[in-house]
Amino acid sequence: MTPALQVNRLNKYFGGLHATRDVSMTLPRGELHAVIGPNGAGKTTLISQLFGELRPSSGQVLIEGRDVTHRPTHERAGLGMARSFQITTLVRDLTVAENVILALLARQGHAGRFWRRVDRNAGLQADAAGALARIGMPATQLGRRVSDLSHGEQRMLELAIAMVGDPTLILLDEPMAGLGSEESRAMTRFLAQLKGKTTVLLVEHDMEAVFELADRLTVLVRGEVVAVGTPAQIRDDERVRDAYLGEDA
Amino acid sequence: MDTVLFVNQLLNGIQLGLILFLLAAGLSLVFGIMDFINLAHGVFYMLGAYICATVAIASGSFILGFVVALPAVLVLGLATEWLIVRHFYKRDHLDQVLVTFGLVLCADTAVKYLWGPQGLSVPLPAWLGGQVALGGITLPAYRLFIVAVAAVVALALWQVIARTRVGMMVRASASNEEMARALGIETRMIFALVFAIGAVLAGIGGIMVAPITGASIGMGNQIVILALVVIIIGGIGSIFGAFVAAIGVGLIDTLGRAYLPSILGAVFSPSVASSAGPALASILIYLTMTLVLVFRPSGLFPPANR
Amino acid sequence: MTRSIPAEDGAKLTSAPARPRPATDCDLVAAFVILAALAVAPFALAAIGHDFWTDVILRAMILGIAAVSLNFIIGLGGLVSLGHAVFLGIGGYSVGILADLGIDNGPAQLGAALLFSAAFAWLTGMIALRTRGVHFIMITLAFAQMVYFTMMGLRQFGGDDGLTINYSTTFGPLDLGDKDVLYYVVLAVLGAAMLGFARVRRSDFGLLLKAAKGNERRVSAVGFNAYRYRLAAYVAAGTLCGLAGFLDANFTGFVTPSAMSWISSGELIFIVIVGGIASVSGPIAGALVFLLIEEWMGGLTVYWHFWFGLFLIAIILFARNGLVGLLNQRRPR
Amino acid sequence: MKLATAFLATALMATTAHAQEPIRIGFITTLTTPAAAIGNDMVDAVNLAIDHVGGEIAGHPIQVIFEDDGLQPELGRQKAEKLVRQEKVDVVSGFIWSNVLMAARRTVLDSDTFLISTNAGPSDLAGKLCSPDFFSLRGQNDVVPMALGQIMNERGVEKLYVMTPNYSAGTDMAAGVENTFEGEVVGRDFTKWGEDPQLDFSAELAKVGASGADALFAFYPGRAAIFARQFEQSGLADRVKLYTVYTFDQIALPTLQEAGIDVALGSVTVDYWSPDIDTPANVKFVEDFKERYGRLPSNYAAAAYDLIPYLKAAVEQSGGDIKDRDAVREALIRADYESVRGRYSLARNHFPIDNYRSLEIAPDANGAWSMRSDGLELAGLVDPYVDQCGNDS
Repeated sequence: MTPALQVNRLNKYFGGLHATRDVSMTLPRGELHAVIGPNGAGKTTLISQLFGELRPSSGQVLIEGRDVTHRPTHERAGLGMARSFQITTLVRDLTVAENVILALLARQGHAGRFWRRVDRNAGLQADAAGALARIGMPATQLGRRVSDLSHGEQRMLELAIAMVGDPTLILLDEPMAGLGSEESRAMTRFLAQLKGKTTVLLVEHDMEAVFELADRLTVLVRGEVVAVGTPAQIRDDERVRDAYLGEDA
Repeated sequence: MDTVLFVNQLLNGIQLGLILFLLAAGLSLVFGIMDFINLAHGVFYMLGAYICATVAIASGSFILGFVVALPAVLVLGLATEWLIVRHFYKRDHLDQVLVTFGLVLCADTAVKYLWGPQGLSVPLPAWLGGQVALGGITLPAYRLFIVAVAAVVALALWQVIARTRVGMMVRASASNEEMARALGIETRMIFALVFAIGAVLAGIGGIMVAPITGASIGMGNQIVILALVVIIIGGIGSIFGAFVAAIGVGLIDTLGRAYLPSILGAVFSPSVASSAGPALASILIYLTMTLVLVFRPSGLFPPANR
Repeated sequence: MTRSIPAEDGAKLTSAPARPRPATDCDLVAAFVILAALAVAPFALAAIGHDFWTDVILRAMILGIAAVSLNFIIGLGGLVSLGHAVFLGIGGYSVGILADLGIDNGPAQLGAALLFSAAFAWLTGMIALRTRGVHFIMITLAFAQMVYFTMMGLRQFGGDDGLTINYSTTFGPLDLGDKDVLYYVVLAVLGAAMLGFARVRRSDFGLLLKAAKGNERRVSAVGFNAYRYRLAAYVAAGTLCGLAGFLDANFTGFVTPSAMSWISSGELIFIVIVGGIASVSGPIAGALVFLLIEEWMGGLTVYWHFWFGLFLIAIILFARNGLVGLLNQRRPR
Repeated sequence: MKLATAFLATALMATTAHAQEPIRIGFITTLTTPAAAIGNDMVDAVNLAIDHVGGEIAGHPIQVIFEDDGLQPELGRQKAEKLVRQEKVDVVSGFIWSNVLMAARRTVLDSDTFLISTNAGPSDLAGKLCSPDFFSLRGQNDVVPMALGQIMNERGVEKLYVMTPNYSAGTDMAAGVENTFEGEVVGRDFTKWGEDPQLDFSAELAKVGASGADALFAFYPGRAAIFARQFEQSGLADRVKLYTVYTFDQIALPTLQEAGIDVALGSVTVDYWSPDIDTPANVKFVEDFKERYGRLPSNYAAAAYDLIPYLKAAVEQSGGDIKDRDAVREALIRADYESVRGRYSLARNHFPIDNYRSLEIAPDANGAWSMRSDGLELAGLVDPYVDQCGNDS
């Protein structure tokens, strides 16, 4: 069976800085794969290359066996890939509903109807409510402006949007950053129920959550993969402990 | 090709380029450091010309006009920054474009009220009015004077920015405002200073051209657009880029005007060629900018820190 | 690391502290009131013997159509074009050049105006829309300047002096040279443009444009290619502005390159902002205020531009949502 | 824009003319921008003329509404619209610029109002677009450079360089000179004009120097000082004789004199009128103008001055009612009045058939720079467009 995501010897240079060094990884379908590493290890840079927002200097990215290395972001999204951002990337001066509907329209394939009123479209509004319900947000939130939401609510909304249309591969960049403990637990529960259904690549600093959720982990240090394995293997890996976990302990 | 003519055209092109540089340098610094689009930059060009002209006509001395106009423009620049411009550093470009558009309207009308609609003609001292023979080629002395003054100003600006403490602070503010503040640099003062220096540079440009083209209302409004083109081509925030692009644009404009009609004349009738030539020279400048924007969006010489 | 991701360039233009959106209700009410007032204005003005003002209002309506078209890209799309007036010129020269060649056939002139505007918008939009922020401002300016200088250099079509149109456009029995006919044709086009704007603003397409203005990364992350939609909006806006140019040429009876100068484009931006960006009634309100102030202040003092400039600065400083914004602020939402 | 209404109901006629409808004249000229000096000269001349005729025409008080065109055709058209629709004037006059006149033309003529240009004379209005209701107070624009070309032949110019701005009047001027000039045209430059005019002519002047020309023809209206200053700086004055039209006029000369740009002296121009013409009407006009305004009038002022006696003669000769348009038109065509230039008649296109005199820039008796006739005169010149005009008379 072709893996959901395969990365072959990816490299990225920013001038003299070698931000991604020969990274290769393979995610079988349904795996929840975590990428961990100290600050500045190049985790976000890696995700941005996987999603097509940054162009790699060399290497290959394959989704379901298709080479998408040179495809733009919106085409990758069309292939069933979704992403949440480390820094919340919602349209702040639109409402919650409008943000969700944008993703719904994308799953329909186009937004070319210039005469149909979005705000009077019962079907779209209902679908938007459904998308919120999946992550446990009440439909009463639909009319609120995104800029009026709390940070935690924005993170949940970001996730709700990423889940619209049931992506086959989802890249989550620190979904728990800045969440309170209650919110973090809700997020963990939500991710846990995705396991086996959706392929997830999770970048996260919350080690408790990572080791609880991940099927396998990749450890990235200074742009380089230093270890890959199950949570148990990683916990016992000398190099990882030296390079990374040791610092935190 | 006539060498005398060509050398003269070259000199004219370089002179236009240097005047453009004087405007573009300030525009580029203000844009690069404060992220502020200043359509009113040409106002200081005009004010420099008018103040110098007024003093020169009253006293009979162009040099005195020059010396008086510089501090006057500096003060006006500081006042503008303090009263209006500083409230717009954090606003979006659209607001900046509009507010400086409003400033241009106010300034042009104020000049009309103060000096009348006619414009002023600036007398030159005799020693600048003549011709200079250089190796068998006669060149207008005043053009050479402009080139010399502008080159000195350009060199001084470069030295100040590259070598002095003030220049270091300016560069620091440009690359990272918060960092600069953390280092104890008073960015508000630096901003005001940069804006005022930009105004003075534009003022020098206006003073230098006044004896050639006279001082007239709105004289800065078109050249400021050309200066914007220059900083886009050169790379926003880059003094060196502005210099190279300004000279390039000056040469394209002057040489294009001089030689395009005869080149076109090979294909078209003389009257079509001579009327289309100058238009084509202007189009070439905008075409250059478009090509730069398409192929090198951050300009030919983008500053390292952006 | 995120800092180095592209597309931050335009961030300042678009994601700066959000301008609060005008409340729809007030905006739409204002739009209907203005259109109704415009419909009866010629009779009312004739009754009190001030028919000259009909001329001013007709001019404002044509500018209003151009401003509505600019509002599609500036208000919905967040793309500040400093070259939009070029389409006024393209529409106008389509009439002028055809009339000069002896073709006063309405459909032919209108077709040429729309076709050339659309084609120019499409060709230049393909290039310009790859840039953002100030680069977009400058590249639209550059394209407009190129056309401006081309028309300046074309002697056979009047060059700098412009082209006088000696014969008005006719559609069968409908003669646009008749000021009364032209008035209601322009009013109809303006009403249609405003209605269109009101619908598009609330549509799928409008949502996408607004989202791309607010956060382009988000739009591509969900799987949209914002470029395609922006290009569509840009072509639509250019074509509508070309139509305004077509009407303007019939109104004034001549076209000059100066209609395409960056000052004209700046005035269009000014009209949109003063009226209220992204609003339905803003462009026509702005155009009316612009011309009425010009007429009124111009009658008081030759130095009226000074006060006009101050007015502009005050609007930008204190009334960021324009006149329509003021209307809404009066009632708490 | 400007509502500077000049009410000139004098006490003298208060008894007779009080009940009379005023004769309303709309006068469009340039009152802002650097060209305002020309417009003001014209306004002053019109006001002087109204005083000279006693403020009335056939017992009707004269009312003039001055409007500013701001140098923009669009504004000129708006002002014409306002004058005919709001002010309901009987005559629209003025017009310095051809493009403004062309823009206002349809508005005025469509509303059955007389259109009398005091300066602008575009070729279309002399030819295919001529109208029975349009009149001009001076010859068509192109006649002036054509006359200058002949003057240059008479003066023995062999190699000529031509420099004009790149707009229709500019290229028309160049074409006019080259049409009649019989020597060799060794070079030609059309410089950028309009909103962003090219004001630095060094490149072109360098070409003039290299071309070996013995004369330079220049047409830089409103830019005389800038052009002359650069001509001086180029050092060409010793080798190249300067010929101009519409450039070194009475508007520009005081400025040139003040700035001490001596190259203007001795340069040659040509016109149908100059302050030194010896008709009684002209002597009165020039003397009174000088006394009231402290300067010499320009040719723009002379034509604007003529408007009032011209109109007065036409209305009074046709029965005293300006609303009787056919009769007034007949009288206007006869042009039976004392113009400052002397008597003249109209061609079929209603442009005057004038004599053109070669004029040298020189100080007058009081030392003020002015124009002095040097004796050369070309009589009865008609423009080449009249054949295309469909007017009956």
